[in-house]
Amino acid sequence: MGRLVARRLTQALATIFVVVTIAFALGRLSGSPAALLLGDNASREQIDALNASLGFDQPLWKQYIDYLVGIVTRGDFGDSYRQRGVPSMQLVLERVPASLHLGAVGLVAGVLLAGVAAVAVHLTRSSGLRTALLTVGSARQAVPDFFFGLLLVLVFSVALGLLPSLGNRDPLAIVMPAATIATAQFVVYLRLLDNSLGEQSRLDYSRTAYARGESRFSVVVSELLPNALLPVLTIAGISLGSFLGGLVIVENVFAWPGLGQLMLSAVYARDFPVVQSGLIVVAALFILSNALVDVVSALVDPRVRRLA
Amino acid sequence: GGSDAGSTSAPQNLTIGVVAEPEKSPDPIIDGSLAGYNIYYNLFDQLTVLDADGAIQPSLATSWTPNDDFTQWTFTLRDDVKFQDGEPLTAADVVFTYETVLHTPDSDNLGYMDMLESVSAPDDHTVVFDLDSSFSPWPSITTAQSIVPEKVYTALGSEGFAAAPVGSGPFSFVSWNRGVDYVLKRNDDYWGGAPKIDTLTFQTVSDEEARLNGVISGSLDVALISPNQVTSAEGSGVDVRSRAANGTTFLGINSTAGPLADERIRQAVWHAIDREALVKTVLSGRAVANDQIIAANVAGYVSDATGPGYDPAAAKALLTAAGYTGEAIPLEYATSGRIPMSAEVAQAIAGYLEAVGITVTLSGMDQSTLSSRIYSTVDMKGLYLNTWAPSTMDGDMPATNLFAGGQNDYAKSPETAALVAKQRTVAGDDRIAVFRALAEANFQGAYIVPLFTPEADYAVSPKVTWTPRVDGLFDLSDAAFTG
Amino acid sequence: MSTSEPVLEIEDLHVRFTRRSGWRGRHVVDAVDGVSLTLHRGETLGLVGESGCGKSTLVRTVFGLNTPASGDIRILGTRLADLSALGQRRLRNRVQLVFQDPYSSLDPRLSVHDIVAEPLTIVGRYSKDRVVELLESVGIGAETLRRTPAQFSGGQRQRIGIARALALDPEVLVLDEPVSALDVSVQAQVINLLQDLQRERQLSYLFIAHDLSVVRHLSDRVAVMRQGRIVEIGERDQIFERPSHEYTRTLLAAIPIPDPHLRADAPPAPRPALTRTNRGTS
Amino acid sequence: MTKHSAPSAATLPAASAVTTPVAPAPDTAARFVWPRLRPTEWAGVGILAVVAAFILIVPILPGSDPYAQDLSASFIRPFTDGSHLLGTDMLGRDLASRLAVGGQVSLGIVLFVVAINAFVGMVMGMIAGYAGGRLDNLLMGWADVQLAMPIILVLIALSAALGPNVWLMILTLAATYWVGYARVARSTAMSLKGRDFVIAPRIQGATPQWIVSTHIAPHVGVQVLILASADIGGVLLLTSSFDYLGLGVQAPTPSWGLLISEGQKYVREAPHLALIPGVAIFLVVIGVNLLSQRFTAERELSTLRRRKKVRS
Amino acid sequence: MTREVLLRVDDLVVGTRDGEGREVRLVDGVSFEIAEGEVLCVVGESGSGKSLTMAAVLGLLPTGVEVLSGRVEYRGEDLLGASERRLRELRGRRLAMIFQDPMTALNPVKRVGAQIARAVRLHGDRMTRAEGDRRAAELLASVGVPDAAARARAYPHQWSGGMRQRAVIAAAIAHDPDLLVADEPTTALDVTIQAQIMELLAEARQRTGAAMALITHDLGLVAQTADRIVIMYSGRIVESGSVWELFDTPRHPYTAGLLASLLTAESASGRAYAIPGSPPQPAARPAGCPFAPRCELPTKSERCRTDVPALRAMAPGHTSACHHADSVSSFAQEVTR
Ligand SMILES: Nc1ncnc2c1ncn2[C@@H]1O[C@H](COP(=O)(O)OP(=O)(O)OP(=O)(O)O)[C@@H](O)[C@H]1O
Ligand SMILES: Nc1ncnc2c1ncn2[C@@H]1O[C@H](COP(=O)(O)OP(=O)(O)OP(=O)(O)O)[C@@H](O)[C@H]1O
Ligand SMILES: [Mg+2]
Ligand SMILES: [Mg+2]
Repeated sequence: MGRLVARRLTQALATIFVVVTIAFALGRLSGSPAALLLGDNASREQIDALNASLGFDQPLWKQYIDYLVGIVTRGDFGDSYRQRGVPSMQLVLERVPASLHLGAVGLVAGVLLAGVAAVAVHLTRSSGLRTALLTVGSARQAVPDFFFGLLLVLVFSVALGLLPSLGNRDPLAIVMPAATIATAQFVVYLRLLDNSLGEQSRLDYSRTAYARGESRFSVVVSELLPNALLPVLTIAGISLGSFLGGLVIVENVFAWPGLGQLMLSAVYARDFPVVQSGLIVVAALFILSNALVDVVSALVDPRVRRLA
Repeated sequence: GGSDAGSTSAPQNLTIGVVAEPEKSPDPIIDGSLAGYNIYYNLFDQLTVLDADGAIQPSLATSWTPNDDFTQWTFTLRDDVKFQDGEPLTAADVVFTYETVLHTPDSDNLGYMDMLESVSAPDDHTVVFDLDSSFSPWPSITTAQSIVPEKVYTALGSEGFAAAPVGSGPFSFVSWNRGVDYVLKRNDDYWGGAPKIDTLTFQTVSDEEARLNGVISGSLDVALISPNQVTSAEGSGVDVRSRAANGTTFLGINSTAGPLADERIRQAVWHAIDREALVKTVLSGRAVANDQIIAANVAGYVSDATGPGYDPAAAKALLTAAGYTGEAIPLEYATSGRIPMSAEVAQAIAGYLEAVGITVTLSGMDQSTLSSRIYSTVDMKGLYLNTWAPSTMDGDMPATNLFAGGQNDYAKSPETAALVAKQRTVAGDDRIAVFRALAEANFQGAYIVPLFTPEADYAVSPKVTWTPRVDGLFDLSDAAFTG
Repeated sequence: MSTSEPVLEIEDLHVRFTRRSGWRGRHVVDAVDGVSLTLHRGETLGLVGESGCGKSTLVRTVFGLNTPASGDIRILGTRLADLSALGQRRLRNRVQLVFQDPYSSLDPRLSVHDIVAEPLTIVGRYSKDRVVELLESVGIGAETLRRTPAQFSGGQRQRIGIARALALDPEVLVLDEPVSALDVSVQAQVINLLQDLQRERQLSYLFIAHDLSVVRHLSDRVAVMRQGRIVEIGERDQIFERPSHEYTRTLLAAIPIPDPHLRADAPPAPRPALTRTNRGTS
Repeated sequence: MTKHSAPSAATLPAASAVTTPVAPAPDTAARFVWPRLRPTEWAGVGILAVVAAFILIVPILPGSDPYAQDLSASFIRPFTDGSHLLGTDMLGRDLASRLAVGGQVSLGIVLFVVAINAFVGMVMGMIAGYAGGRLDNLLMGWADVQLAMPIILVLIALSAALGPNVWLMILTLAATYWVGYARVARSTAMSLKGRDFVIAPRIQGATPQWIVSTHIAPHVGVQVLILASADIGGVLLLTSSFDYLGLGVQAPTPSWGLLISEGQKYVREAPHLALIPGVAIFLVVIGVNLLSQRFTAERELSTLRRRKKVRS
Repeated sequence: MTREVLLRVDDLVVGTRDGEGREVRLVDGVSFEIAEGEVLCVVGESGSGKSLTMAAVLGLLPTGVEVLSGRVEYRGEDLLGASERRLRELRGRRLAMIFQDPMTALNPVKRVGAQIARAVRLHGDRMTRAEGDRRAAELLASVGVPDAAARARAYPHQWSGGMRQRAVIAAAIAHDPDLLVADEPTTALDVTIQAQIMELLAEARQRTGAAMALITHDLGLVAQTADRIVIMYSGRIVESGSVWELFDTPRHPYTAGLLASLLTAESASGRAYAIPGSPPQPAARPAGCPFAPRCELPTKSERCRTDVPALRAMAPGHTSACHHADSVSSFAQEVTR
């Protein structure tokens, strides 16, 4: 156990290290942002002065070392270029709750929906229902999120006036962005769960359960589902990174003040410390949630528990 | 939103959807972004102020006088102004504000004040600016700088002040939720009379569709929209209020390299574009074709100067004369940012240029990338789409930037530089004469091809009384909800 | 009986695996724990033992798929460890393997021809005639050369596997449970084929199984393995009729005898059961 | 699938057993035979065929020019003008031509990206899976990094640094997306590695190159092919979002994502501008989904299982 | 010998559809009876339809496979027409089933004891949780699991294959069923464990008086346990009868071949008989006798290729589906030499 935790930790640190390096490199690719930060009227001297104060006059390797040293010794990920004196990490962390809130609500809703649908398919054993659900789900998935979100707004905010179209101040504001995410994730998890359930139902223990007189409902829900969820959970963990990336678009459509919006504006404003910290946080979230997935798997599956 | 604030007793909460939050932390000493100015105009006062039509009016200063060669300006201050913490605003605060800007290298406002040598306060109500060169439009510069309380600012520092600012303006600070909103409330003690709005919220909504939908669905009360959205906004029962803006959108030209070094080819570009058609279709008529780099409502516009017109035949002739052989000319533009419909405008222009036989390589990029390329002076190889809008409503700044060695000045023509320098030393009709000469120099040299002055369009809840300002800033001291 | 020269000798072979398990640490499995065996030319040595006792591990080690912790393997009298990699490979080719599962031991994407031709191609001795000859020697007709394994039944696949093993003219065949995946009615076909081949080619077999009746049918000598060790080794009849080790006796007692008349509740037989006449004393 | 008629028993030599063709073994890595299509899968084929016909035929029709602008003929509604069947956009360009060329561009990019990634991923994954050890650790480590860094954020940062262009998008995708294929290839290679039919040539002296190319590549290829075909829809959506954000294809070259993002500005007055390319994306994605639905989840699940097994 | 009929299967046809939607009969007209307390062994090659037949009886056919016709009666009650509710009541209480692979027969995420307790409480009218657990431990102890109460708290993966099969049996006999269907219960186990499990089953039957349908390929097991035998080939019953009759005087060449191909020491000198060829796929069943292509009966005739032989009574309780059943004895004698 100790060994495993240590190994996972090293792995996580290595991943973070590479992410930090890539993030740093991405920031330096375009050279100094000083002129941009100062705007249309800046003079050469002003630009040079700013360059010096940002450390851009140092050789690249030194900037990199300083950056790493700052992180390791002081937990200092660099101040924002734009928000004076504000640590970039603070800016990023301020936005994490909003993104997590939206992401979690959307993902959980999508998975729940898929779970109910998959269970329904297996309870009724209806291939017609399966085809119908998969087709509807695929159809939704085939509409790009940015377009689907816009359609939701046009219908529910503009035409019907039922839901707020933007922001996160109104508690109802989460409905549409979360629905955009949930419906997009629905078919992904429906497909997985349906297959996973199908696979489990071919294993002998499900026949054993039927043979002892269990109802179809209790076989599907209490015998097969916990087993079927395990691989789905792991896949959910793996795809979390790209999922977080996809949030950028939804946040943009609904003006949801999350990490994605921040990253987008930070990149456009060349606020590289914020971009770097954002990438690091996303990577950390990814690693963390995968660890969480492992813990949950271990809780559900005694075999994993033993291996872990 | 606050559209529920119909009756007199209900609180009047007004929410404005803004494109972005201040680019830097919202400290008027260092931040000069448009988004920042929107806040500062409501939270602070300036020495002078622009009225809705762009004319300079007294504010903290009741009067001002230059010396003969415009190198020294003396401002007299009101004596009844209090900061929102109850402390009086004195000349010392003004001096402190300007000096702090002068000593803050990353201040955006520093760029406006190149010529400022020193500030002093002979007494509590007088401020004297000493400039290192003649500068006749100085009072326009003072419209841009918000005055901060010396004591508070020194106590808190820039970051602290941005987090809890104290001003003297019609609204006072309530909260700032980074990336989400910036909330102000009415300053009942405002020397100019308390505003009617109780709470004023600037909510950041970067997507223009989302802004319009926000106003339609009632989440927002006021928001900037783009020309293509006007018809649908009008059709959805919200008011559209428009105002010609203070800027000009133009094609910048690197006239030092490639085919564009040839004046005839630059002139051909000018001739090739049908500005009127462009404005009518691509911008849905929500702009005015302009041959000058200065907008009609900005000081320095010459009302009767017109440049070469749309003439594709002439353009082709010029190209033939110049021996243009179809060498590709890049046209760069920002896909999003300062210019509404920039992608469509760029494509339309490319279409016009191709029509007369110029080969164009279009490339879109984000605004920062485009700006960096313009600033660098080496990356920009051909044409680019850009705009210049002086918040001070004076033509000096665009003229300097485009014709006197600024970032957009590739030609570095001594003739234009001399004209720009000259206008600073004169005022009134004399100054307009200099600007006419400058415009004509550009008609001939085609260093910059001006296109049009856009219109700023706002979707506004019909219940809100508010009129847009010519400089695109939100001044809400008079805004109110009506039943 | 086994006085002829040894073709495969295994001496005090140890194979260990470290496995991560439990909450902490790893533990070492002695999968093969000091096994010594000698296989002589022309004989069949049966190797029996319960699942997981290390039979397959032993085989894999002979073929260089596992690295032994200690011990020696000699093929045709030469110690493998004394040879270069190439020499080892050449020598190992004298010993070939037939797998248990006829469904997974043939590449489903290759034709039968390609499967049997592969070892020949590898050593550069390919000829189509040889392929045909090999297949015919196991009873697969030349007209099926282009078919893929999916188009053959289990028994036929096992024959193809045997043809492949014979391609390099080995002296020794190691058969790791070659019939246990086959249906009863087909098992006998393969067993008969193996017997024929042994006779024709003077092959030596190391025959692994847990079906004791097959081992009894085929083997000259039998080794009983348990938990990585050989607990008893001897002539077939001695092992089956006079087992000396307790474990061997347990094994033998567990085999159900296919004769209902040996049951306690058997009625007096009107005539002897077919299977019993065959079985003689039991 | 070719059918083999079973030769009658009489024609066989006595020693040979009766060769009854038996059904393919329940073997996921079995020889790839085109599966019999279900009705939904036929629907997928039909949809894709219609789209393909449209984007291939329209651009070669006389008078079709996706770039010819005519500001006086902007915003023509679909089906109201004989020379602009699908109407025109804000610059008076023919939408049908733009849609078709946009389809060529979008689908071209998608196929290119998928093909490159599938190939690179397959090679890397096979090598890592078969060789194991350090190489494998490196690959899986890189996969973790890539999974932890959303492509879209990387691409945004890259285009900020280098200026957006199609090649940047394609290269970014090419540098990152292959990991998915590598995973599949790796796990397949790993599971094949232990299979008897791979061990057989190994003990007969085959080199690793021989084994990988003869026994592993064909199996992995099939898996990768299935995955790749299922991926087409996803990559199309992804690149469309990139185009939409201005990070991919650049105007005036049309692409479906770009057409939507341009059209979205007029979603109320001229909804067809965004809807029609939206429908095009929709059709392709759903066509591909209908066609590949059967395999995707199965594949994913089984890959995962192998991964777990190997890790434990 | 005149025990009550417990289960009667009459002309059962189980089928599915192939890729082109054609009907494929996987079990083709199977009829047999099981008397109270009797052991019936179902023997046949892989794919001959043994499992599907018994699954159909309990209403546990996999998706896509269905009963096309026929009748199944449990103590005179029609099972095929029974409500799902009634079937659930019978399953586990009156009819119990044990499957081949003990490794997958238990739910991996639930404790072994809990799974048995579940079986107990499912039909144990309002039994409390504690009672269920106690009964589960008793049952485990009764199938020879040492330290049952403690072991019950373990998960299946912590149990060996043989132990798991014991647990499955414990759950199956929880309610003293009338019929135990055991589908190759020992195929996946070592011989030594197999012997223990078979003994355990015998004990359990003795205790509960249950009849058993044992599916197997292993003729050794059959010889030791069966009262009666049903031989299946390609979805049909080719021969059935008492264990003695079938082993002594097989009346079908397939049965004779199976017996002859049993390997013994003595045949090492000579050769074992091998049935040539391999069984047909259900979709490609030959027109006449399904065994005809492999049959080596000297009297084999043209009829074998064209007419499907019906089951005929050869002796009381002994039936065979061979056109030439009479000549099988001599053939049997010959091939076993
Ligand atoms: N690669 C490996 N890593 C760890 N342990 C292994 C490995 N291969 C085999 N073992 C262990 O070594 C022991 C012997 O396994 P082996 O496969 O040789 O048994 P076997 O006698 O062939 O069994 P069976 O009859 O089931 O084939 C087992 O406990 C097995 O779990
Ligand atoms: N779910 C299913 N769908 C379609 N065909 C099936 C299904 N299950 C079994 N079959 C087919 O039905 C036939 C009989 O299968 P069954 O499982 O009853 O055979 P069996 O006699 O039990 O074989 P084994 O000894 O291998 O268990 C086989 O040909 C098999 O391929
Ligand atoms: Mg083995
Ligand atoms: Mg079966």
